Amino acid sequence: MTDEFEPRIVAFLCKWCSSAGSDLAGVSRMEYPSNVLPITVMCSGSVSPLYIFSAFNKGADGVLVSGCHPGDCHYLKGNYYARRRIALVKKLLEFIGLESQRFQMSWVSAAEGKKYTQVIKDFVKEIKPLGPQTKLRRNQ
Amino acid sequence: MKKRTGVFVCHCGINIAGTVDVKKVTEELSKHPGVVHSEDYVYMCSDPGQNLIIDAIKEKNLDKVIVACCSPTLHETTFRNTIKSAGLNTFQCEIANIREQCSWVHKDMEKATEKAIKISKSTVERVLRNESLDPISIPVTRRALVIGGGIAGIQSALDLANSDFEVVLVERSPSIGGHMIQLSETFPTLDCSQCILTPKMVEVSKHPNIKLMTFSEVQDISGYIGNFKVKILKKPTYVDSNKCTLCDECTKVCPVVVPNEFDLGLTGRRAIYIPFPQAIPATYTLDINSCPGLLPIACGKCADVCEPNAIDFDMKPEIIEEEIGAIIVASGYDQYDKELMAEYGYGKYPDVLDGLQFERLLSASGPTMGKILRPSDHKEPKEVVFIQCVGSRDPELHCEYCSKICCMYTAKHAMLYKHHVHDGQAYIFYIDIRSGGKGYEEFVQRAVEEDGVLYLRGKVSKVFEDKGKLKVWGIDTLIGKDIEIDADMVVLAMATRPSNGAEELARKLKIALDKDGFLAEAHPKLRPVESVTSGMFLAGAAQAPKDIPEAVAQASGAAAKAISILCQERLYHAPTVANVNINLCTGCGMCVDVCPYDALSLKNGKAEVNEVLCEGCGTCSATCLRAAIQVKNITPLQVHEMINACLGG
Amino acid sequence: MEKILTKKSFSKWVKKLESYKIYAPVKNDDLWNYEIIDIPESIQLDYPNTVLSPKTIIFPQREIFLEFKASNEEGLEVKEILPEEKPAVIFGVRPCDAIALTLTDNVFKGDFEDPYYWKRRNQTILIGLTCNIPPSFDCFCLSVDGSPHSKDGLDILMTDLGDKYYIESLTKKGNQLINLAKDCFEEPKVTDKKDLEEIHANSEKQIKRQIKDIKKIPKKLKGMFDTPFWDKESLSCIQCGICTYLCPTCHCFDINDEVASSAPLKGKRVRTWDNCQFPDFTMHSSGHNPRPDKSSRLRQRILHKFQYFVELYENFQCVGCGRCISKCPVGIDIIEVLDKVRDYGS
Amino acid sequence: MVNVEDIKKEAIRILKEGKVKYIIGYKKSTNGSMSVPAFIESSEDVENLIWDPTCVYNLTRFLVDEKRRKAREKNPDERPVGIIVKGCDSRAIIVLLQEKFINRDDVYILGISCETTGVLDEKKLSKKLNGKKAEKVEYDEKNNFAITTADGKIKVPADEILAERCLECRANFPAINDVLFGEKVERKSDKPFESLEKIESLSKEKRWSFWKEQLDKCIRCYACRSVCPMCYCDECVVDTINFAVTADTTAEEKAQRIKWVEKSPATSENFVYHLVRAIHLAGRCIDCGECERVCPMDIPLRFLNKKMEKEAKELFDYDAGFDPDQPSLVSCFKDEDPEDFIR
Repeated sequence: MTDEFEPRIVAFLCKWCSSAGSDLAGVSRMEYPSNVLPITVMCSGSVSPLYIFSAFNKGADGVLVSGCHPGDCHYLKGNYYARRRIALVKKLLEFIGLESQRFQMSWVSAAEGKKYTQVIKDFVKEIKPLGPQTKLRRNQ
Repeated sequence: MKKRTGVFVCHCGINIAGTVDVKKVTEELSKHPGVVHSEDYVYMCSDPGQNLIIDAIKEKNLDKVIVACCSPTLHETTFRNTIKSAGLNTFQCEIANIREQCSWVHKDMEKATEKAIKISKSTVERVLRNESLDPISIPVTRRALVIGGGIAGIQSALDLANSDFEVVLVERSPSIGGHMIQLSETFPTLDCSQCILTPKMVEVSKHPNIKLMTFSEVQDISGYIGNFKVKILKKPTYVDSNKCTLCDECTKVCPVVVPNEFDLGLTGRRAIYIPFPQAIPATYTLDINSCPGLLPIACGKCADVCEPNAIDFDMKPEIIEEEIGAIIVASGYDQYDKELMAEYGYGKYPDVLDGLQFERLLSASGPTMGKILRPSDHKEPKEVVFIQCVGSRDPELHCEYCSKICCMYTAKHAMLYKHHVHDGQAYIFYIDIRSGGKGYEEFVQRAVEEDGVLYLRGKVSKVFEDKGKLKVWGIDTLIGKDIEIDADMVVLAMATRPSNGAEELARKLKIALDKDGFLAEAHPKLRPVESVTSGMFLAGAAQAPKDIPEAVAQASGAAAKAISILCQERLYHAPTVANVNINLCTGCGMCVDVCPYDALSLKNGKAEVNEVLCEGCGTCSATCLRAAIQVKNITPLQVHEMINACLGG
Repeated sequence: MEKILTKKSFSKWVKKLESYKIYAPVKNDDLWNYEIIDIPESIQLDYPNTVLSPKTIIFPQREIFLEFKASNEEGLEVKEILPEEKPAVIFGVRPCDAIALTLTDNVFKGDFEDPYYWKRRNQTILIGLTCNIPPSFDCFCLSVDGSPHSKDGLDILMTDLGDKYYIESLTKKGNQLINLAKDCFEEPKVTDKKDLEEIHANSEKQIKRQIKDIKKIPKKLKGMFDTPFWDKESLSCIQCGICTYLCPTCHCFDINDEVASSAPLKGKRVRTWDNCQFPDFTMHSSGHNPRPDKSSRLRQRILHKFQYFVELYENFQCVGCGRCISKCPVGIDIIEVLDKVRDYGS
Repeated sequence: MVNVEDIKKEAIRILKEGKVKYIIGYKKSTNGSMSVPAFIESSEDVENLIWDPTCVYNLTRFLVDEKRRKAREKNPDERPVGIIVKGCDSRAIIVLLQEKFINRDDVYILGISCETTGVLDEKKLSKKLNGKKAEKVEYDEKNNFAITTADGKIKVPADEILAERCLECRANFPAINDVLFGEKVERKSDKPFESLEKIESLSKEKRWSFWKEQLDKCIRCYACRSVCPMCYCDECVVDTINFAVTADTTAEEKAQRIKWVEKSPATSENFVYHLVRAIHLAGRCIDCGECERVCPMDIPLRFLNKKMEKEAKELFDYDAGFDPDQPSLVSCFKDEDPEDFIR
């Protein structure tokens, strides 16, 4: 192991687009950092703010929520509700002084393996300089 | 009761084992609470691999299983059936995706292994809390609805009907036939479009299993796969088709003339009309929008001359309700709006035509009886310029996509033009020529070699009138020279776009559209004829631009898919649906608001789930402030524990 | 021992106590609370009451009992965590809060001696400050056997005589502290003594609020368990935890295992304050809740303080600091409630 | 200026006519100037009713109690409860209606218009009187408050001791009521989110240290939750055990209780608690300011909710508590909702 800080990112991926997109990245053997721990949910609309707070609370250095592009939602409109909810959560976290880079949302379709790879690369690149997330982390 | 989970780690040859230390994963997982068995094997999905699982379940009497292997989209079903054969409920198996989401995307063995362990642990945490569930069984109404009476709809309807299922075929215009019936001859064989289509149309009208509803529109759809309830609006034609003898007396007396849709305005028609001679059903329709008026009857001449009293001004719109098991959507296409193509003078100059208008000119039954004459002065055009990709492949200004059929029909147009006007010259401006398809490339070559069609690679910048000629400014990118042609006629291969009203229809059906407004298929490769809503299928150009053979093929595919539903006694629906804790529910109704499937409702102050409608998306559970609703087997508790496991907790 | 300490030399004295953890009231925004002091000069003793009593120092809201983790051999590795070994001095303790600690002592000793509580209790020296003027409008210490200059539970009582403090050392611990800095102190003159008595006498007159015939209340309460009285009194209660968390005598706690990781198992066992006004306080896992509503919870609070505790330890479990009155979000006034209790049915 | 006698008249009428089972209003406290909630059951008690600048409480919170009580009763009195509400409080009723927690005919609303003034901030008041005790605070003409202390009566410009929320008020008269006291006068508040700016303008790290210092004070007495009319969940995320347990709840189900937040008052846990509260109140908080008022540790909780209120307004043009028929903020969306933050 290098002593370089390796952020731990929890990624909530919707089953139909983003998770499929990450599968495509795999099938196409696109390499990206291993810092992301994917949790596949049915729809980005099912990601409760509690999941996000809890992930930070349990020590995540970053949290990603990724869903289908507007209009592409397998469930027609789940991602629109997600978009609203996540916007509020993001504003709130920034308001209490959490680095905005630590919480991000992306649209990744089943065909966008490349984009998924890019999103992860950027995410890791952006939060490495921030160091570990200790603000909301439960100190055990 | 203590949980007994078995963990099975797949090498997938070196696909996984190449970058993930499978042995370490196996060993680490064996220490995880709730895990009583952990082993690895080179190919878990192989028969011996599956047998390992079955044996372990029996020997260690496991009640839960995770398989760490490839994406669940591939082998989840395989392994769920495996444990089923060993007597476990299928939902007691979960897949940890350590290939697509791990071994294939990482190089560093140590890190990849660490990640694979976390993914597997979190999957264990999930399966530990999985309920055993049985599929929800629902009855099937063994009738199909086909929306759209074009070639695709006709094909689907006939396939279904001939397999002995009742079909309701809904067409919004007065006759079936769609765009194909407007065409002259079809590439690459140049057989007459009407000659090959009309037999099918007649078969539809005569078929005992087909209930044909023309001049009708789907108004509302409720229910779910196997059990749709469809409201169809039957617009009044004011003509009783049973009485009408097609004597055509009415049109002679009708004082109104309006552009004829069938000829795309190249000819006129009366307010009372039959779209075209071979129309099915063979009857007249009174177009209320152009008729002087019925309330009060302003004219009534048609009725006066109608011998059989077929005309009934009191005809009212009807709402007809049908019970349906499966739906095929074949709503077809329309041409790109000419208003958006001002630079080519379409709509401004009478001799700038679109593809379909030119088809009519070519058609023996067309306005000119198959002669190529300029609409403006009925002279024979000697120089005709065909422009491809009008509105297509133009992400900046128009449609990003390729309309696919234009290359071929333009070649056909040019060829047929030459067959009519031997001393004429046809020019074709193109970007690329896409002639993939059986006999297509040969067809294009024929146009060039035998009929001397002049292909110019490049785009036309402007078309304008100049001394009675249509000046066409373009550029030939091959020789890099500007080109100016004085044409007698210009034919635009307009982009193909979803038919008017497709969006509204999609909303009614609750099926998704793609970014271009075509109906979205469930999977671009593996489920090309299914919509995202189960029980609804796609056929023809409604899903993407298609030529006739493709449309017919997809139509038959959709029919087959529909049959696979209709032929069953009962259907089974995934039981991973939302579930309400009525002790916590306060009946605020937020879940009802967000449910995309109207699966939720309030029953005496508490939310209630219609398990058959619910697709388990979980948006309700994220919305609920009281944590009173959650989706089975992906509950907040499970996610909470997965987060924990992912973060080494 | 009795001494005089000029205000100038006060900080000199405190400097001499570097071997101790020093606590004193500190003002943040408009809020006074006890905090650890690094700069002796920063200590101010002209403060109204602190929001939280010194209870929080002796009996912190969160206390780690032990750490556990799965060991290589089967079973758990358990490590007890005791409060750190460091004597402490708390300045500016209000006499009522000191009495409160003597009451709480009763609870943590007896058949079982709570090591965590006593470790802190024994290594902490309480230096009181006479309330020349009441720190709160709602003080009623006189009604509950207290006084603004009570010495109970204190090691030293300081009384502000204007430019100097009158120091009354009441225990060995107290004497030790003074002996650490003999030269800071002077012998009291007769006049000082006179001033002291005056101020003490005067301080009692300043207490405006009181409960008459409080002695009658315990007996009266015995008969009131099943009366509609509590429903009425609790109508405006919102069931928050302010009254009990701020109360210097309330001492209920909960013990939880805070699991950091389930595989390998690792975590802490912690004690946190708990609160009889919370619905989950008496909730059984069966779903049955013996105190199902706020009226039964308000009743519990009153009965515990003015009946049960009296029966057990011959003392009210209330020192009249008035915190629960001043800070109640809906103005529930324990004095008013007790007055009504006293006059109930007569 | 609203005359309390008018309120009393109406109160007596509806009690005498048996229109309501009781009236929730304000009466004088026994320990000073501030008012306390009053539950008036008979026309005789009506004389206790008061209306003055100390009537800060949002009484709608007690409608939650009332609903629970009613649920427990065998054959409950179905008559409505009379309740005195200010403009802000009325918005709470609208949200409760929107969430179908109460029905319109469960309440008889005696609305009071604050007109151009409002209610006071107790902390500002005691600062103003530096420690002196107010015996009485009254509305005076020209938006002054008349304050009576031991040494006489003084006049203070209302704005100096008005509650923050009143200075930023967007609903100075009840949008919904059965009878209205006072005038429906315009109360211009061009900067409804002004107080937020002093935190928003801070740097990220400053914001963090501000909130850390504030939330570290939290002793988890849950007064903020308990006083909030919108915090009516049977089980709160911070509760460690199930409340909604019935005879047929299995041990399995009880074990399902998720410990999102530890009981320990640690930075991380306090943050999660208050973040969850803020997000759950997004689009529901109507800025009655009660959470902040009751906090014994003076945590400026209102800012958290105010921030959400601001974002709801600016991102989604959503206002809570004005229309009982609109869907909740997070149970609807617009196609044009902003997504510039999404990759």
